[in-house]
Amino acid sequence: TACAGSNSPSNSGGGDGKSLVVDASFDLKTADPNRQYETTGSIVAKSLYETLLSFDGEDVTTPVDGLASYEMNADNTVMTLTMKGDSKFSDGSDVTVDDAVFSLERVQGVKGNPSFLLDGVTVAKTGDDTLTLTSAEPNPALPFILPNPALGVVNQEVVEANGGSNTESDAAEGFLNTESAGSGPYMLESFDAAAEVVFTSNPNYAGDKPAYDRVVLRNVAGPTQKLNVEKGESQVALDLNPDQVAELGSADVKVISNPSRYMIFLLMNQDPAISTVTSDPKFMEAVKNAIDYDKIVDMAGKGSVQPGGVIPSIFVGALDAKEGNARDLDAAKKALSESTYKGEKITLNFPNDITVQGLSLQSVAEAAQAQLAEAGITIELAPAPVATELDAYRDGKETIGLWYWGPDFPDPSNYLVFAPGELVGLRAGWPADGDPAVTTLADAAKAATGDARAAAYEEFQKSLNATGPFIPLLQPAQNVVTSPTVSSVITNPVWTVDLALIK
Amino acid sequence: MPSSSNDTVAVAVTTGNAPRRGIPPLVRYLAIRLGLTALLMLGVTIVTFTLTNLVPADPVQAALGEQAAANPEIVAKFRAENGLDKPLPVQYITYLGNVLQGDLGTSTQTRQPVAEELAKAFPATIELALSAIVFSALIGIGLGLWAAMKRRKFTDQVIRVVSLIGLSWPTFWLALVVYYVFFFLLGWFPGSGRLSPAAMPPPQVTGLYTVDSLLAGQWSTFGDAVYHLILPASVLALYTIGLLTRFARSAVMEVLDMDYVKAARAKGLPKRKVVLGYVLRGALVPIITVLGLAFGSLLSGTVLVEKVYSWHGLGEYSFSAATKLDLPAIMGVGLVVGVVYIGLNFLVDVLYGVIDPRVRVS
Amino acid sequence: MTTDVLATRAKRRRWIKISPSFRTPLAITGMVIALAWVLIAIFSQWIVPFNPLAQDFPRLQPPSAEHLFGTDQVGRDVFSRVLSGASISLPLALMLVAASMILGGVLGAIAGYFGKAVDEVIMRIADLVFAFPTIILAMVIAAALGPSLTNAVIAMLIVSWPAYARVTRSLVMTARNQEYVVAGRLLGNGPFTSLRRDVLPNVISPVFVLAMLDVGTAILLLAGLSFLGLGAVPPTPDWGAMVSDGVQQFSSWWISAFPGLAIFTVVMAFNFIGDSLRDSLDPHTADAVQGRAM
Amino acid sequence: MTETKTGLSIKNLEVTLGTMKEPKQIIHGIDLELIPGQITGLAGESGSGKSMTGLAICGILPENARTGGSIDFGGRNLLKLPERQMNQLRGKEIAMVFQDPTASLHPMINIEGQLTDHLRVHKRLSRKAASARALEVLKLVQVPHPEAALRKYPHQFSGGQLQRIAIAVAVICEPSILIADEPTTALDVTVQAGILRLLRTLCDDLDLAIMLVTHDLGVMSSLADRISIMRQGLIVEEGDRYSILTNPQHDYTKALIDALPRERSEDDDYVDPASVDSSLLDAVELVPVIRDESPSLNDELLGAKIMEDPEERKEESR
Amino acid sequence: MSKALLTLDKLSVTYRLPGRGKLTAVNEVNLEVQPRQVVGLVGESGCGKSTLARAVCGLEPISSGSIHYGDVPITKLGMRKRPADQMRIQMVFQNPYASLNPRRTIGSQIADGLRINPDKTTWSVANLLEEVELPAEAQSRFPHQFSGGQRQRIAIARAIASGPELLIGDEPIASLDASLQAKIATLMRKLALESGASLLFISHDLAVVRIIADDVAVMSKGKIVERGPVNDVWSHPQDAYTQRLLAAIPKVDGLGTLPG
Ligand SMILES: Nc1ncnc2c1ncn2[C@@H]1O[C@H](COP(=O)(O)OP(=O)(O)OP(=O)(O)O)[C@@H](O)[C@H]1O
Ligand SMILES: Nc1ncnc2c1ncn2[C@@H]1O[C@H](COP(=O)(O)OP(=O)(O)OP(=O)(O)O)[C@@H](O)[C@H]1O
Ligand SMILES: [Mg+2]
Ligand SMILES: [Mg+2]
Ligand code: NI
Repeated sequence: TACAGSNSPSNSGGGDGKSLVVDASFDLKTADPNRQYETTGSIVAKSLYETLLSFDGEDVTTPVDGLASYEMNADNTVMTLTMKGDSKFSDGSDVTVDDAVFSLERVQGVKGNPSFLLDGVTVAKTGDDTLTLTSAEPNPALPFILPNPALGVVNQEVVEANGGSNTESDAAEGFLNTESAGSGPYMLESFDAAAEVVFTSNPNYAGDKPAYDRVVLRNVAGPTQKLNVEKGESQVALDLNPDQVAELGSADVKVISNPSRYMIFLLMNQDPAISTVTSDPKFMEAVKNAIDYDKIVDMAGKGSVQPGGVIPSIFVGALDAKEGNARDLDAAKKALSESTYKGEKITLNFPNDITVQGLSLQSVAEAAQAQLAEAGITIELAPAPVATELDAYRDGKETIGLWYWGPDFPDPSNYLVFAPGELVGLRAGWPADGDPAVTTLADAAKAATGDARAAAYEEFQKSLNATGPFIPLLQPAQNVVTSPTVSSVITNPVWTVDLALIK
Repeated sequence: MPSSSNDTVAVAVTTGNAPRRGIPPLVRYLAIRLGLTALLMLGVTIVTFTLTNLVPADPVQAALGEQAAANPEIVAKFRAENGLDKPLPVQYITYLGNVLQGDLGTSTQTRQPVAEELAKAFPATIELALSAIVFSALIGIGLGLWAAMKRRKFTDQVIRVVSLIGLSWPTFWLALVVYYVFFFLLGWFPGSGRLSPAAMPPPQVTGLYTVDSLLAGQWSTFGDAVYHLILPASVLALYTIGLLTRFARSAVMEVLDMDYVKAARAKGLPKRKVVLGYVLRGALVPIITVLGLAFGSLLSGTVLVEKVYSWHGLGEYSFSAATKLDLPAIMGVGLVVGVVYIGLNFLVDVLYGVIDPRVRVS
Repeated sequence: MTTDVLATRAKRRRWIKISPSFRTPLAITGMVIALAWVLIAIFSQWIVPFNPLAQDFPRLQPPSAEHLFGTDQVGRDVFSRVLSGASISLPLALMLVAASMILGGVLGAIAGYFGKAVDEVIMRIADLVFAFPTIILAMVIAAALGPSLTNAVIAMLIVSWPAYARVTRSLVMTARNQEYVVAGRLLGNGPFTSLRRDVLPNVISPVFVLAMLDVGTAILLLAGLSFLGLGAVPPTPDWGAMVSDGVQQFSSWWISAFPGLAIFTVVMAFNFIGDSLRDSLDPHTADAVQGRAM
Repeated sequence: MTETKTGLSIKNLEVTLGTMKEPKQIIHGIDLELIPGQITGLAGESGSGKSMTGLAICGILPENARTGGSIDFGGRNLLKLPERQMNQLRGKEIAMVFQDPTASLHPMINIEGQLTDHLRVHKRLSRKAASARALEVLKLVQVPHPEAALRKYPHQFSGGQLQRIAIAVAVICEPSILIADEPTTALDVTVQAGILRLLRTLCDDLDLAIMLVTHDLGVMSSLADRISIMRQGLIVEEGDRYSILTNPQHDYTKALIDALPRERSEDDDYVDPASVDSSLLDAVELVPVIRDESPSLNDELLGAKIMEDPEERKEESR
Repeated sequence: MSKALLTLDKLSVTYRLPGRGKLTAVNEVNLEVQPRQVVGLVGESGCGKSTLARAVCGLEPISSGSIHYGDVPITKLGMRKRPADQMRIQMVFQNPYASLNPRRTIGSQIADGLRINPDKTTWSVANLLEEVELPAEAQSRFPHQFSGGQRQRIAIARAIASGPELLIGDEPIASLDASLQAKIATLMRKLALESGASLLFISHDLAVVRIIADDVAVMSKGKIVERGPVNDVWSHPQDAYTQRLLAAIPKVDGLGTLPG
């Protein structure tokens, strides 16, 4: 094969042979694509591995071809993928349909965090360059799932040679943490989950050669990231909060602000055993009317928005902010006086050691506390490390909780978990029979296809807003700050940023 | 009667002494120490284990994603993999057995061997803490000596105030201020991390970049590593400098009052010789004790500095382990810090022996 | 003024030996600053210009005539928060130090006086805690009991008593062989009478000085824990937590600078006092104080 | 004898300690003559300034000390000598032996080191030559097994041996003047006897001018050729050994000799309590002193008498 | 002959040294003290005098042999309260600066002694102070306000206050100024005998022992090498060690005779 010489020096962009330093706050665990399911892990996996389908730039509404092109059958149960066959792994071997099948089965087999993406899906090789994904239930979201970097295709031969398999006995993670075995734009030069990941460009990459030959992705705390990028010590900072971005004003840097994929919400427990107050509809109404959404959005800074419902603005079926909750202090006070609330202290639990796009949940909690106080609701803040608090949250033990939801794939069906009796619904003590009206709308949304989907999801959210125990508060901005030498950074809700597209 | 024989009487009093036989005392001493150390480490692991298990939270939740944690199959597999499905005593015994074989377990977060992760994090912290302690020792002991020589004079007062002020800064804040001023505003020092992004870490021998780069003969890497060390090490050192200055001063002052210092001066020795050979030597034992203690506290103090300087060491590792309930990692850190602490005490004891012959004998 | 009171008191009862050499400019500076903070802590409720919890103002305002120290990221008056912070950090630090002094002192005195097995048990436990990484312990405890200032204090108490135990033990071990203690035993003092009457009064002053020197360290450690999110619960105006908030917005330097300076001045004041006290002790006891862990 | 040794003469020596604002005069003008081959005894109560006189001769008074008068040695006034020149005399021409040998030898430096470091500085000897000389001197002061002793540390010797070593350190540079500040007070009588003999021998053989400070009149009587009695910074009586001890003139000297235990007559079993001379005790006026450091043993006892000015007394007691 | 007040029978006291070694500080010592007798115990530093005294007070464990106080065997005090029948043995220590509690008035410390005196009417603090030639007002003062000699007298007063039958002085004069030593020693003898007690007086100042003791015991390397009336021992020392000891005392004759 003639690919050895494929890295022609005549590439576009001004970054020939240069290296790029990207600062991020790590939540990195592994460089094994099929096991990672963290923000930083996706950035790494996206750079090292290619997926069967992908998204183009920041548009996540239409899946595009990746290593393969796809066709879906009418009832959304069988997906047929045809490999394009022009990609090569970094060791020069071809990416085959076997590699693809092996990788998808590996995601399922290792039973890791991303395994659920392919729950109920059977992968089968059907020809020299075709494979099918079969689901028992209709699975219209599958094309939106496949671009997830966790479904990156690994080199079966290499992985198996290093202890890998598509079962629980897989032992290739250690190897994949030292060397990459993918066909992505970069190869792994070094990997330290706590400190930094260094990438070098993959000479056998089939696509456009990335602008930077070497990328250093460093783990740096927020405030330091800001100083570094201002000083030119790094070229890209991924985790600046809106205030830090605002302070950059005069500095010679560029800011790219977009609404992020995260939705921060309050939950009020519907289980009377947990709290008779929060399960009181009047009290819920009071809280919904007492929150000053504009002020919270303002506090979260430029680029952040109020989501109309649980589905973030960037996805199909998102509600307009105007149709969401709004502040009405009088209504709040009135509802409160009709409720069983007697002025007792209500605890608000939240994790205090994590930030969402650089924004600490603590400031949101403090703001909510102050606003509810204006309506006469006394809130006691109860922060805890996320490890401790997750337990209470996932067990549905919190009275009022402040959390965020990041989508697993860019499709509104991801948000059906907020329905009664579903994953997040249960966390608010909302049983399956908690609100039949909402349940009906959720089922309708799930079943809807084509253009009807958007409307169905909007209806679902409206009823959720009216009677549900969730109060969507904020969709914080995703800020990427770059030094002037960088001309373009493309963000994406699934993999945050594609290092190979930075120019 | 020859007069000289009179003097020997006092020594001869120990005739009632039983003859010493068997194991030489030094070996015995070492053996006992080692045994105690092992017991202490056992205690450390038990306490860590119990404490961590007292935390009302489930490592499953901390390690698994939203969807994965909702899948009983995955949760079961996770529990089985990490031995969490066994009763606590069994878990502990298994852990202990593994530790004895040099296996510190696998991180529940990264699924990497804790020993390997520690091998990365530990040298970073050691490098930082060692440079800080060397720095503090040189400056602190120097200032303390100087202050003691000028006792109650103006210089002494100035040194006193300065060292007390050095003791009073909240490290975490100072770390950021120093970073802001010396990196951001003035640009005198490089930014975060242990090396410039362009530099390659030297081949790992000790894990200390300064030492490794020297071993590999990479002078520019060595320079880079030192350059990156200066700011965080100075911030860390500030507190210890203050502490050591105050301490060295009083230790030296006490020695200055000793007859042997008077005797040395009466011998007409040059001042430098009196100060370094007699005074400092005499004050060294207590100073070394404090130096050992200071190093111990430096190790745990690094967490606050590491955060700001993106120095991915033990402090950061232990912080994330504790907040994410990564039990094997927490235990690993406990063991390592315990070993360092005990090793340090041991080292200090050995140094006593080197410095003070009276210790050597018993 | 206060030094005089202390000095005359000392002449009368001589529990705490304070020589005139204590009355140095350094000690007086320390006393004045500490006293000022204590007063602020006591009266903070009445002297703050604004409610330290109210988010009434535009966010991130730099210092101005109205907001001397500016406003923070949710629009609270930093000046008011710094002032009321005194009433949180100071009493807690003092309580912590007092509690560790009492706990460590009592255990150390018992270990030192009775020796043998009692000593072994107590001191091995102390060793264990010493060998244990402080921050980890604090973090695990905070994780277990939930972050709150009280829990942070408990965590620190657990790690800080051994220092006092060691010092007290070594002092008591020397003191118990003092001839006057033996004389007391010969005159029929039981061990506890002897400990109370002859031993403790003579070792208390160095331990007290150690405690004075420790107040600063305690404030710093508490602030450190709050900084890590393991201490004060928002919106408590704790200095450490405020610095922690502020470092996120470092260009809005006033949010962290003023609480940072507050910590600095208090710690410095107590260091000045403690060091002057130590200086006025005789060299041998000062020795024991110095030889402790930090 | 290869060279003639020089003596030393102190004229009107005054020593003041303390700050300029609160000066405290320790020595109020004393005269003393140290003659080669003679032992000059300096006796007196605790705190009378005996040690200070010795330190003044060596030029190692506390930093805040101010001096008056002169100490003439070989035509030079030691009090006015620049520090550098004084340092060349110290140890080489004027040597000192301290009271407690365990305290005056550095516990962490071996005997050879402490014997030779100043020898090498003063005489510019090689390590080897210095070592040989050290061995010679150790033999001279009769330390058993001198070769082995060189490599030992102070704690490996008994008090008497250590004092011999300390004397060796003092005489190794062949000084003219030796100041011995209570060299036997810390030792047992049997050991003391040996040291006294050694000092006598050294004085005779090396033609040393020795100043022997002691408050033990027995030691004085055995060793000193001339005796000066000191009290409150003054020499109150001076003379040859025999006349001072048998025919004291000054009240204080009388009191000292009076205080010596007298023998009981053979026939009475009990000392009649009435016969105990308690006049000295009676004389003690109980003056409370407030200090934090241990007061020197006896200065209060007689101090009460000597301080005429009550105001001054108050100052003193603060 | 009346029964001895104190009887040591083949008493041995052993110290364990760091490491494996042992040190027999008192080696099979026999010694008797009769009522109202003053016994001097002399010997060079480290020969075991203090150890013997401490063992008699129950402060050191006996490794073999026995100590009887009258008929009562003395055992180690340990961590208990001292039995009342042993409290008739009291001690005056060597260092006057360490033997009084610096934080308590001397009056209250003397009162401690009075409290255990079975015959409470014999003494009061005031007349005890008078007895040791200190003014009664002194009782409200603290130890640091006294000189060494005065403190030693206070310590004696405290010991006498408890009504001892055996008073032990462990080098009570060693750290006092030369001019005071004989006086304090004589005072101690006087007070002990006046109050009906025996005195075991430990000293290495042989001259002082000679003037106050009835009997003298010479100790060397943990053993008592000679025991007898003071004048006999003085004029006809039998043991070689005693001879050497006596010969080493310098004489104040002004003749320049070197001792030894
Ligand atoms: N560093 C000092 N500062 C102030 N006063 C001092 C200092 N050293 C000694 N003195 C005082 O100087 C006086 C003379 O002391 P010196 O040591 O010469 O007495 P001495 O005759 O040697 O007594 P002793 O027999 O106890 O050794 C004493 O009153 C003592 O308190
Ligand atoms: N606690 C102890 N542990 C070990 N050895 C000891 C202890 N106390 C005393 N000794 C040793 O026992 C021996 C006798 O000591 P002791 O104190 O009885 O002597 P002494 O005759 O009182 O001497 P001095 O005249 O110096 O007071 C000495 O060699 C001493 O070193
Ligand atoms: Mg003296
Ligand atoms: Mg003794
Ligand atoms: Ni000391």
